[in-house]
Amino acid sequence: MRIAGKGLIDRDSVLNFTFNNKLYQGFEGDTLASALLANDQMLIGRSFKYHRPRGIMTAGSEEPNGLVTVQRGRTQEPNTRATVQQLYEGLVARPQNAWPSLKYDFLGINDLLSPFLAAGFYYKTFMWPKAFWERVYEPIIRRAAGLGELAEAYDHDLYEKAFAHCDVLVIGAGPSGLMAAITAARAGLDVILADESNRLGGRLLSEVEEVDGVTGRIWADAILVELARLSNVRIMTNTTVTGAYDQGTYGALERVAHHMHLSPEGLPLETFWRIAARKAVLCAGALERQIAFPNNDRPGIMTASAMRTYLNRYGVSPGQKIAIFGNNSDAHRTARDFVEAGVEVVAMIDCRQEVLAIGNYTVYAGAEVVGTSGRLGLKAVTIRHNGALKTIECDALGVSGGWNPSVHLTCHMNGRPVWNKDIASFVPQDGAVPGLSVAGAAAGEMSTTGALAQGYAMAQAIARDLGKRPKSFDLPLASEGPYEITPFWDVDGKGRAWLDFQNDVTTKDIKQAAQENFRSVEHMKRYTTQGMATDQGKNSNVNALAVLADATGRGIPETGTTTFRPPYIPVAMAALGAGGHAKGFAPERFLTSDAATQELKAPMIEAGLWYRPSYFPQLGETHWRQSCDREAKMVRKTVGICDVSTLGKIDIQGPDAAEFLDFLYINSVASLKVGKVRYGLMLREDGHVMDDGTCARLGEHYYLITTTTAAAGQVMRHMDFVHQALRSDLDVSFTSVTEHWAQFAVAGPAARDLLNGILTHTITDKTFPFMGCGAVQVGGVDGRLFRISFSGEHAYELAVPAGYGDSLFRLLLDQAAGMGGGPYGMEALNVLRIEKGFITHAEIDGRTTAFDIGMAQMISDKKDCIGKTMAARPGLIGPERDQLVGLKPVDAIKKIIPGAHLFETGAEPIRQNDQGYVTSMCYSPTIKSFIAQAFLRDGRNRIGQTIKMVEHLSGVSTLCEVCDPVFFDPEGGRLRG
Amino acid sequence: MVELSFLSATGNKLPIKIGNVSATEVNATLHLVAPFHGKSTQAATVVKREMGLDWPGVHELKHRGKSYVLWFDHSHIAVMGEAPLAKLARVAAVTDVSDGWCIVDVYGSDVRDVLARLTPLDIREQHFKAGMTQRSMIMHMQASISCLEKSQFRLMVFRSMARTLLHDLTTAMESVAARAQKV
Amino acid sequence: MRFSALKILTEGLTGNRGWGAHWRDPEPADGYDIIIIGGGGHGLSTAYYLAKEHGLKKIAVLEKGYIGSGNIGRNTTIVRANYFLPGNSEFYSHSLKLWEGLETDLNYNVMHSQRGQIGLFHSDGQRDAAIRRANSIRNQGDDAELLGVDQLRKMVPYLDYDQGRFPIYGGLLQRRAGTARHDAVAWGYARGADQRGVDLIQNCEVTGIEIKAGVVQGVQTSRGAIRAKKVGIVVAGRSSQVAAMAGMRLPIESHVLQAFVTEGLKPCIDHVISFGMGHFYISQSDKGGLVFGGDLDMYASYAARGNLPMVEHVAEAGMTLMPMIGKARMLRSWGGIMDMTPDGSPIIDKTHIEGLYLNAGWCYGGFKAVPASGNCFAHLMATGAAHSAAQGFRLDRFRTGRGLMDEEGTGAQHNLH
Amino acid sequence: MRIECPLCGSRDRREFYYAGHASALERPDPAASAEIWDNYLHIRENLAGVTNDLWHHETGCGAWLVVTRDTVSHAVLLARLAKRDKK
Repeated sequence: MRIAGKGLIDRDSVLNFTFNNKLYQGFEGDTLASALLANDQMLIGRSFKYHRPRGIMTAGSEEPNGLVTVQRGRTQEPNTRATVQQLYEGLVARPQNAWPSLKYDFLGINDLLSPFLAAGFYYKTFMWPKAFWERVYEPIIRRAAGLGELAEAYDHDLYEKAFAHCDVLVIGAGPSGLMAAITAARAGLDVILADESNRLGGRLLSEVEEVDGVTGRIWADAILVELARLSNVRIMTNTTVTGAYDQGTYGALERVAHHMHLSPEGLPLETFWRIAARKAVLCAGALERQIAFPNNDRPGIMTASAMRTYLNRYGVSPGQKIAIFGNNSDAHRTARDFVEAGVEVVAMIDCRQEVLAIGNYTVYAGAEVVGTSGRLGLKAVTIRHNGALKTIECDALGVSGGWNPSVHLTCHMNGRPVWNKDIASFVPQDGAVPGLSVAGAAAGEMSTTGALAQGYAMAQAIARDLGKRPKSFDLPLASEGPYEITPFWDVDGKGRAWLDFQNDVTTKDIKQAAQENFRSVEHMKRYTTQGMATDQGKNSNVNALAVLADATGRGIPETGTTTFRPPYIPVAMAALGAGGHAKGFAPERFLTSDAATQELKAPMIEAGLWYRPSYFPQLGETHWRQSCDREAKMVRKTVGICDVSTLGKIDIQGPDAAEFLDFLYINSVASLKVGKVRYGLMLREDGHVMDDGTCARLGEHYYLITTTTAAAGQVMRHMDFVHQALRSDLDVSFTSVTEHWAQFAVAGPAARDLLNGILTHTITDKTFPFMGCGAVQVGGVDGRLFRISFSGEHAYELAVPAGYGDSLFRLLLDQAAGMGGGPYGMEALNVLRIEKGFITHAEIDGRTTAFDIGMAQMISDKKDCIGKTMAARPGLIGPERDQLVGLKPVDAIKKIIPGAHLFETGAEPIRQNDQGYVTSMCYSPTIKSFIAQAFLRDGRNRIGQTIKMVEHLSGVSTLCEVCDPVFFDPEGGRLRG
Repeated sequence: MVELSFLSATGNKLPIKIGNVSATEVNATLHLVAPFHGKSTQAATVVKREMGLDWPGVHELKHRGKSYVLWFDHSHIAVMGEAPLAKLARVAAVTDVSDGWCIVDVYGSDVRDVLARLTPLDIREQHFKAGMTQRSMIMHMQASISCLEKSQFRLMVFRSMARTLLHDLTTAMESVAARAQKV
Repeated sequence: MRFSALKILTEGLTGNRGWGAHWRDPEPADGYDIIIIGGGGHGLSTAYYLAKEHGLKKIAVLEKGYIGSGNIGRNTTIVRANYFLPGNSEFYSHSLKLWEGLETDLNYNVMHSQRGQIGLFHSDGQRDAAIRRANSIRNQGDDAELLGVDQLRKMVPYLDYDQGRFPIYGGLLQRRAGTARHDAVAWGYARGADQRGVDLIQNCEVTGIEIKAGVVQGVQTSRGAIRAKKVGIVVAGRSSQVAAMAGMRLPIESHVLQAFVTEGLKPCIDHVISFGMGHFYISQSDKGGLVFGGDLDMYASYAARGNLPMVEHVAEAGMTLMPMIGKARMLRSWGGIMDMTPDGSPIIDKTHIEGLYLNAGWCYGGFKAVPASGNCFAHLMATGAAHSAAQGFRLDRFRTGRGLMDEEGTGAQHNLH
Repeated sequence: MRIECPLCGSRDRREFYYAGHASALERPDPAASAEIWDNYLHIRENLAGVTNDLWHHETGCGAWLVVTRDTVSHAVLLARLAKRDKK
């Protein structure tokens, strides 16, 4: 119910929202949780395993129970914490994990079966009969498990990522965080202040105590006004720092538009920040923990501090009759505040013997709650007091088992928190995250005055560390009593006592785990699933550890510690992966001929991030093979044009360029004459082939090499490594010019005629002999011409600066069209090269050696080169190696399938008989047969033999003749023609 | 007589303005220069004499009119616009990469907020000042990023990735513009 | 104690008070016939098979932390037998067969779920490679099917077939592949070994390996010296450190591999999906969390935690492949330390020291290997001869170049596999 | 993770390519024994602690770096250019 005169909500701004198909009203400033509580809606969800009815337990992101699905237009967001979701006009939320309804949940039956579903039960059963696991048991378990549901639709919501840099990142804007931020800011440091809430102040917003003589939130507002005025401060609200990573890198999730009914076009729902901070201060406060007493999980039971938050920040009381159960002084603030707000407080049950009330309420000292009643909402608690049981009617119970410092970020780099017996909890280990200091409740400092002082002191120290001379100023004082606690974890009694509310782990489960010798904390957690729920044990790990310690007869510090891994709160995949959806995963690279190619309706294929044309369909062609055959024949007959700009091109200059290249290539390029091109092969240092390409000598000390499309980056990096790390003595420098030059293959008997129609100066076989290169001019533009061929035809590659690529491609197509030629795509290119026995990365797949592809003799014995020594290892040469051969079907079935394996004709097609495999295949319209390249055991010695190709998937098996890999024009007459 | 026509890297898709940030394409000659061993001084002398500019140190960008010299990587500087290429080529490896890069100037008061969504560089004013040039990434692309003025940056990515640059840039510009409207 | 449905029932009715310890906590004896260093999945399964198949009695497993605290407890739980190079093929095939009988064998439900794994391919070249792989798998006698896009759309409709950066050309399906509950595998083997008399000694860190005249004598531990006739090193992630105690240096570089799980969700992903172009793989656990991972963080590390660039890369891969997971929230990330070898394949071999054996180099394929790794290592340690399914995992293959198993084709750079 | 590039200053890990232990700088003589080459290419000290490894500032300045780093804490202690300048 709403309490008049309380809260920071705007009662003039009414917001309509829907939960569980029912319309409600709340106010601007509400969370979904506070608005539901204001409407007396206590039942919010069902637990994971036993489907127990559950209500709101906390007022923060650690909420384990109040998880709902929020519907936003076409998208739905499962597992949204009602305690974090700000209310907006028109919000639609649904309960989850309940069928047919929240009130009557069929799987509530699990609760009755719970004796048979105790810790680890599934490891002990469901094994008979064997096949039933996948078919019967697992589907049932899967359907029963899980929380919310994903919409199986494309998620179109916008998310983004961004980077930020600062001197100091202050995490949390409670008293210590505000003090740290203002202190660092006044010292002139660049500050980022990030807070999970939409409003700065932290616990100050939930408490009535004063700071510096005014209510805490008014003090916070004043600090905020000063911070907002400073240009060196960046305030990030709705931002949760999610992870601490190396060298001061932090992840942070900003909820940008979750609170908006309508958001401006282009505004992301969330931004995931990568923050690089020289220093950081963790001021994340503390989280209140529960006490495990029988049936402590009914709707209406929540933490005592959450109750105060609902009252003081949202003007809501979760009930008409309030009871409080605690083991520490802090719990009394809840009783006091509710009494002052005019709400009936029926009992303050304190397990400590000596207790003083701080307000007008009934205290049961030395008492404990031993049971509760109310199926869908709390109706009464039973307490044990002075040896007698007493039932007290109430509809809300606030519980405080003490406070756990928010040590989570300090664990992200494997730091283990340490036990502090004064506060009966874990505190951060010093230096757990380099550059991160901890202040306030997060450090175990439970008084507001102390937190303010620590925030100040940490920031002063950081400022001095970073070379500033910060001025000192007077510290504000807070008006609260000391924090006194007596450790108290669980209550024995009839009925189950919950620890992990969402995963339904009870104290009995922990004890059973110990009994089964899962005594290590990690074993206990994994066996019982304690701490594995969406709150990752924030609410329950310390209690569970205490119960385990008790069950195993050890103290808490000896039993172990609790740790946390990033992220602090669960982060949407769409936020972490922002920009990755659809085409954003990797850059797209387009050829200069792309527009013209698209106009010709060529289907595009992806290669090394580039898009290249597969083939150029002509009118009447209905199958790619028709286009491919035509294009291949066209090149053999007249002339074809192909954009080959994707090949890596590296410009190499310097007096030692030749020596450098000789160290990279297995063959010699130093002997190459200016104006000539040579094929070259590079190895990795392990003796396997890295890449092949051409090397053109443009000048005495000037080379241009090409790489394959796929290996362009790898080769460039390799060259950088070899030069900088191994041979920096060589006076050579190189740079990629792949992108500067648009380069087109002009291939076919009419290639020279075509070129002579457009080049400024006519070329001849003398000026451009086979494997010649040089400068040319075309249309007033300086270009380069290489007489090289990947098709086996008389062919050239013509390069111009990329700005002219589109224009040149269109010109070449025009010229070719007049000669009966035209463009050809990757399919035809593949046919032409297989006919000629040229290799691609289908053959040099990282496992093949120069020996395997028949190029061992190219390895120069006059010089050292990368990979030479290791290529001579016994396992990399010899008859046991698979060697490159050609294959031609000679059976009734004239089909070869790439990827198929090879066997002796009579052998069974099993691994033990494997003789090799097919790498590439095409139909050759020239040879009028399917032809293929393959690696065959000792293949070069088996040319002329017959081998059986078996492809299991399609059931195709055929006999093939083993041939030389060069099928067409083995003498190379056409190249020189 | 045939003629070839020039097409810019973005295909004339710029300028655009979203919110208070604008982007325009720059077409200029661009050469990478790496002095041969022992020739650094001579190369610097050529640049000083012919261009009136000091050889750029790491992360330095200098310009006179429309001629720029800028640090480019561990072994190269870049010269943009008019430059004594022939003289430089005697003492250094000079490589024409004019058409290899898509060059876009972005400017406007929120330009740094836009860049914060694109690059891991520290783009705070006091850390990335006018006259600085750095190599880094724009989303997944290798990039050269230079600060020409407090609120004006020059971005360069490989030419073939121009479309991706425009996509990434406009997405970031839209987001920053939308934040300004956010209520 | 034998687990059965009846036992669950009777225990349930009597307050679950009768469950005994899964395993004992014995004090270490003075000496053993065989000491296994490392109480992870591989070490436990080695001990189990030594006791079960070779009838050896005096066996101890020494674990510096708790049983199953290594990579067995921090992986993405995928079980498959789809390797294509000889050496790997027969080994993983053997392992999958052991998986298929594991629950009956161990009397422990490890929730081995043969839900099928689909490896997607994105170009003609990748399809050819998939066919080569599928045929290798079939040659070995295991199952493999090639799915076209139409079939894929029916099986996994939520992939982005139309707008993704790398178009989906099809997938290689292995129906017998799937997942298992990782911790349960460790516990099942531990319980089975314990029942057969193996001493599982937790919180016992090996600090030295005693060698005399080239023959192993025993180990020094944080709980005193223990004699042994044979010692097996099974500590993937820390192999180099333990081998160094015997003066050995290994062809291994340690790297961190991260893995991730989301909050629980109702069933939406019914298979294991691998996205080769993005180094991304995903499945959904029985509890509803999406379990996924990607590539190594790529720098040598023993930190068992990673950094953001790989977290983001993995999430981006997920978003381009299956945008429906955008609203799933990553709940937890963790890291495991991988023994990366120069060819990406493991080592199960003798060492030059008599009585000292090495099981290492699992890169990030160790989980699916657990049954066969223990089975073959036990065979080697008990008989002195390599098991027929593990002949290829020799330590000297890098020096000779014979029988390299470079499935990725990336060569002798440890982190690229 | 951030690395202090000697040329570029503190940079995000995503700009760098990692290539293993810095022993790769000590390329053996081509005539050296099989064992020496095996050691060079395959065998690693693989220390849990301070080690030197090779990083390429690939999307930054392009320099290859030798980075002294702790493999347990991920502390980066020093980064220097791999290039042994003989200009």
